[in-house]
Amino acid sequence: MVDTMDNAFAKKLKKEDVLITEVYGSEFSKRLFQRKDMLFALVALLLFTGLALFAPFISPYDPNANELRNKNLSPSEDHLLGTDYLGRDLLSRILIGARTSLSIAFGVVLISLITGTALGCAAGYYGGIVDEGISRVIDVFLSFPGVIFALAIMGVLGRGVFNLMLALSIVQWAKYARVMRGQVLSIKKQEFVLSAVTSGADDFYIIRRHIVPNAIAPLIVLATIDIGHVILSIATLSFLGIGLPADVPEWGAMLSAGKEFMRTAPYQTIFPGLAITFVVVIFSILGDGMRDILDPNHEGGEIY
Amino acid sequence: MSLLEIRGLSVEFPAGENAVKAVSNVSFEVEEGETFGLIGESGSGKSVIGLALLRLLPESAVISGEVIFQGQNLFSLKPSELRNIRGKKISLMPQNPAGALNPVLKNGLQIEEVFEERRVDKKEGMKRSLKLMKKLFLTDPEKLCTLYPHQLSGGMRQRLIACMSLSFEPELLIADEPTKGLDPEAKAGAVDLFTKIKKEYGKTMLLITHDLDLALEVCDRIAVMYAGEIVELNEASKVLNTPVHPYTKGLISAQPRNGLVPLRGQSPSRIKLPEGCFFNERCRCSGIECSKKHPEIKKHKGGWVRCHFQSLQ
Amino acid sequence: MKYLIKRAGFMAFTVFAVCALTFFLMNVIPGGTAELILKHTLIGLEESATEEQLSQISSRYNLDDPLYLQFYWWVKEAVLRGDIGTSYIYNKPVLYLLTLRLPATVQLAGASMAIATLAGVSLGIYSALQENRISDHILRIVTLFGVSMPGFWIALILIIIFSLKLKLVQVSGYGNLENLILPAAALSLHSVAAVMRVTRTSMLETLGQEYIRFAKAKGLPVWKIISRHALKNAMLPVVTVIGFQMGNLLGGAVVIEKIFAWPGIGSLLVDSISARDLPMVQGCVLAIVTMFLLVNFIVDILYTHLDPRIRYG
Amino acid sequence: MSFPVLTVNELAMKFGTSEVFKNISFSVARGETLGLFGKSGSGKTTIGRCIVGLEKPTGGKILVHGEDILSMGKKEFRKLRPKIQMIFQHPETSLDPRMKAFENLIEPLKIHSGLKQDSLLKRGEELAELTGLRPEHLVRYPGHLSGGEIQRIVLARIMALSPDFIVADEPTSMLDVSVQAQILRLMQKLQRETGVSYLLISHNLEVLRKVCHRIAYLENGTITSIENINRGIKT
Repeated sequence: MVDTMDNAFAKKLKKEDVLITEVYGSEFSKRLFQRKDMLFALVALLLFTGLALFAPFISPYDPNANELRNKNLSPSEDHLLGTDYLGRDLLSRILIGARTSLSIAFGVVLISLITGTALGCAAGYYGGIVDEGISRVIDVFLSFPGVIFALAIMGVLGRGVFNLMLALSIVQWAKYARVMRGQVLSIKKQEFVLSAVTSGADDFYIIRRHIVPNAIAPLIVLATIDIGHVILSIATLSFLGIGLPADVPEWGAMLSAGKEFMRTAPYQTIFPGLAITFVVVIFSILGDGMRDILDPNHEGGEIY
Repeated sequence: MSLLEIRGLSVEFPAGENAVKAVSNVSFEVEEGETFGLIGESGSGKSVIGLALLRLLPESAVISGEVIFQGQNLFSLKPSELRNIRGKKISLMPQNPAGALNPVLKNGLQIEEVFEERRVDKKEGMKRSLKLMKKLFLTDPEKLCTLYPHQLSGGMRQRLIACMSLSFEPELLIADEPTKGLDPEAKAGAVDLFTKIKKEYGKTMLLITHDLDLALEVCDRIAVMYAGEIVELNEASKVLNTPVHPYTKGLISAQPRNGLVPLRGQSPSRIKLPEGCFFNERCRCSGIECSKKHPEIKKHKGGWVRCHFQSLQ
Repeated sequence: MKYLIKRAGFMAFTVFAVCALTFFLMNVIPGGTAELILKHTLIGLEESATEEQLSQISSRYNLDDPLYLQFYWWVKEAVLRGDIGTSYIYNKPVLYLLTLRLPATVQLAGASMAIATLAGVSLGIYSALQENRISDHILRIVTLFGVSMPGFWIALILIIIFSLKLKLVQVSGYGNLENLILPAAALSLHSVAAVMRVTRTSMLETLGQEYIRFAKAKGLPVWKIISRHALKNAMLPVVTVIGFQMGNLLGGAVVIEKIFAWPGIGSLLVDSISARDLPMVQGCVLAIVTMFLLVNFIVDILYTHLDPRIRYG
Repeated sequence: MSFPVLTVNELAMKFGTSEVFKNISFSVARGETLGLFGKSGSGKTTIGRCIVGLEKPTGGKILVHGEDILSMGKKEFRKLRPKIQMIFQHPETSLDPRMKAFENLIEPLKIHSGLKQDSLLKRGEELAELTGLRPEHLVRYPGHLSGGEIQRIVLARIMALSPDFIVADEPTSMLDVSVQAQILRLMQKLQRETGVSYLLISHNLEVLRKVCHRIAYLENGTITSIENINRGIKT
């Protein structure tokens, strides 16, 4: 959409043989291929989501099938990662657990990204009392440390997929809103926005065409890294037994069950944790790479 | 023998697969006691030369050539030897006085530390500095020392930096764009400042600037830079009043008071420099030769010019 | 000073807002509160709870009043008598129970914060100075995993290695320094990595500043440039991040305390949530938020101390 | 009787208790360039911003073709906006970095005219030619353009609205001398061809002397004198 006129113009030039040599705009993919770690992370992520999506078809066992005579088995040819205290195959459960974590995390990040962007944009663009109000709310939400707020909400609402998503989104959105507000505040003062204003463009046009496209990059980076963080939070809550219902296979819950058998079957603790670490590392690399690609001369400062 | 001799200095900055040629094959000499001006527009490479002399460029820069200062090649000195020259024999007045002072340290400390490494008594040194500050039109210098840099105006910061640079009465003072970003009044003040420095300290100065007025006022000789190389070098009044190179001519007549005659086009890309004369595309009197062969710098009427047609100009 | 008063006022406002938010959150289920109180007081008789008993309880605890009035009573009690509710389970004032648990959490979070600051900052500086050398790359990969591993998993792995296999320390316990080692190590690892990252980035950015170049031009030795000019500036963003990390530490402490049976507020919070002891949950949340805000207030004071631009701004 | 393009009457601005400027009065005729000279921090940029409606003055009147824009309704003013345009000091932020130059250039046309793609292309090319831009400039992102090229694009996009009046706030102070001359000459050419009027804000008196018909001197928050530069202009 954004580039339609440009493309039309470039096409016309090409037809008239005015423009042949110079190619612009392919920089995103060019920079992507320059970063090997990023490519590695992308491939790993695709593989992993593929495995998660097709988990029911590839996993060797039914992740929920109890076979008590096979309980607490060590890794072997039959059960690559061993079995848990109910004799369920650990590999199958880790694969199916990936679906839970990834889908909830994507959902939470998407909801927070949209809410945060909208509210942050409103606060930054309109300023005055709107800004004052939204900013105070953001401050209050950001004054809850770590997962504490989510814990309290879950304590009231009780376990459940929907409740978990709601609780984590309530916790997450403020971060996005704050970053977005800062971005908008600096962008709306820039001359290209002012000249759109003096050209007679309305607020909605300016926000849509100028503010959001220029402000969104750091939020995309934040969102990418955040998927990993949300997965960590989900695992933490489930580990404490206040995240998801007991019958949903989830990494944190698996760790929690496995820790009872640390002495005899430590792999039940090790493997789910490795899975979590692996996914979070992938999203960290992706986020870092995105930052370099979207904004090669970003102004230092890590997000977390 | 001249105080400073630069031979075939080239500086490149790697940028992805390419390299930006910031300075290509620059040679000139600065005589003892003179004020030598390097003038050019932004991106002409003049500031890079100043930093290269004291080896202050980032490590990624590829530097070649020689810089002979009092018979020593600065590029082959050990770091400790180089430190003895920096600040003491050669001082740099950086551009952007706002960025050159550390925002979290008091001005006094930043002056004082110049003496720390030189086995000069701090109190003795400070006394000297305070005197110097008064001379450089700074009132109430004792109070200035207890303040932080952000509490000073742009002009005051510049004087403070000048004072730090002159602490040891260096043999060579490199002033990098002293009028950049200053108000018209502060600019006028800078002209006074440098005239005064020149008169009172009488030491050698290398003045890097885009400001022709300042250059004419202060400099004895001038080298004009374009696209990383020197295109004309001569006495200041000659360069500015009877320029030879078409670029110098264009630059001067583009000044508002000289008619505001635009020079067409703009400087060439420094990644892919043209084959012939770098100025060819913008030149009003280029010939066939100019697009094919890169001109060498040649002697002409007591100065040096880099043009195929210098005798016709 | 004015700035600090403003910050303190802001902190008071936030604490109040958090009180309101948690209060309404805890009472969001209409009628639920009375039922909960009943359940806890009539253990074993839940089934026989009658409408009559419910309404009795409702009127005794003013539960029929509109929420804002209930909140008003709550605030009044809290301000006048320091009464922020009574735990259903322990049947004791929440505030009293919190004071019992506070020292353990302060100990754990404090120790982790100290580790995070010391190790994070020194490793970050080292990594920055070794930029792009082998040790820098190794440290960066380690931090990547450090910020990605779940804290409670690290705790479990540490237990497996040091308690179960090597039998060096006990799994749980509270009271002496030895007991603190594993929990603090598990809790701080994430923050060490995070602080290190920021320190490294900030240090590298500072080293590229113009005042660093000017300090070099003054002839200062490298160690002085780093210790005097770079360090203080580089610490500015780090200080903020350390304050922010306190949030992660307090959040992480909840799980770590649970794993190591550490008698702090975190484990109390988890137990209260499982038992649906809402006044206790609210009290724990308030205590943790207040700690977090206090730490950040201190960080703010520190920041103004480090940065004269804010002090005299 | 025809009104001057722009009349500013006793304009005043206060931030809190400090007065930025007061009693600012001048008018600009069609095809005239009025220079506004002042030190940095003298409030000259704020005056310019008030005229194009980016800031609200605390007192006075701004008349465009005799109509007071400060007392106008929002809708009415938006209709008038294309007629009063502004060029800013910093080229590096004057174009949206996420749009290529051509898209930036034709943006005002897209907002105001219901032109179809073909006519948009055509009009865009005309404007580019008018301001001396070459096609290869137009397919680049602003980050790949020089300051001088960007100011040309800014001028082109402003001319798309066929304005009557342009506030030029230090349009060349960030440019090299040789490019500064190019841009100022281009502005003069556009004035000759379209009869547009300029308010040229600058701290460089030499530049103002060279291109303005009259120069207003701003000192201590008020206009102390207006000097006629003899350039044979009929008023």
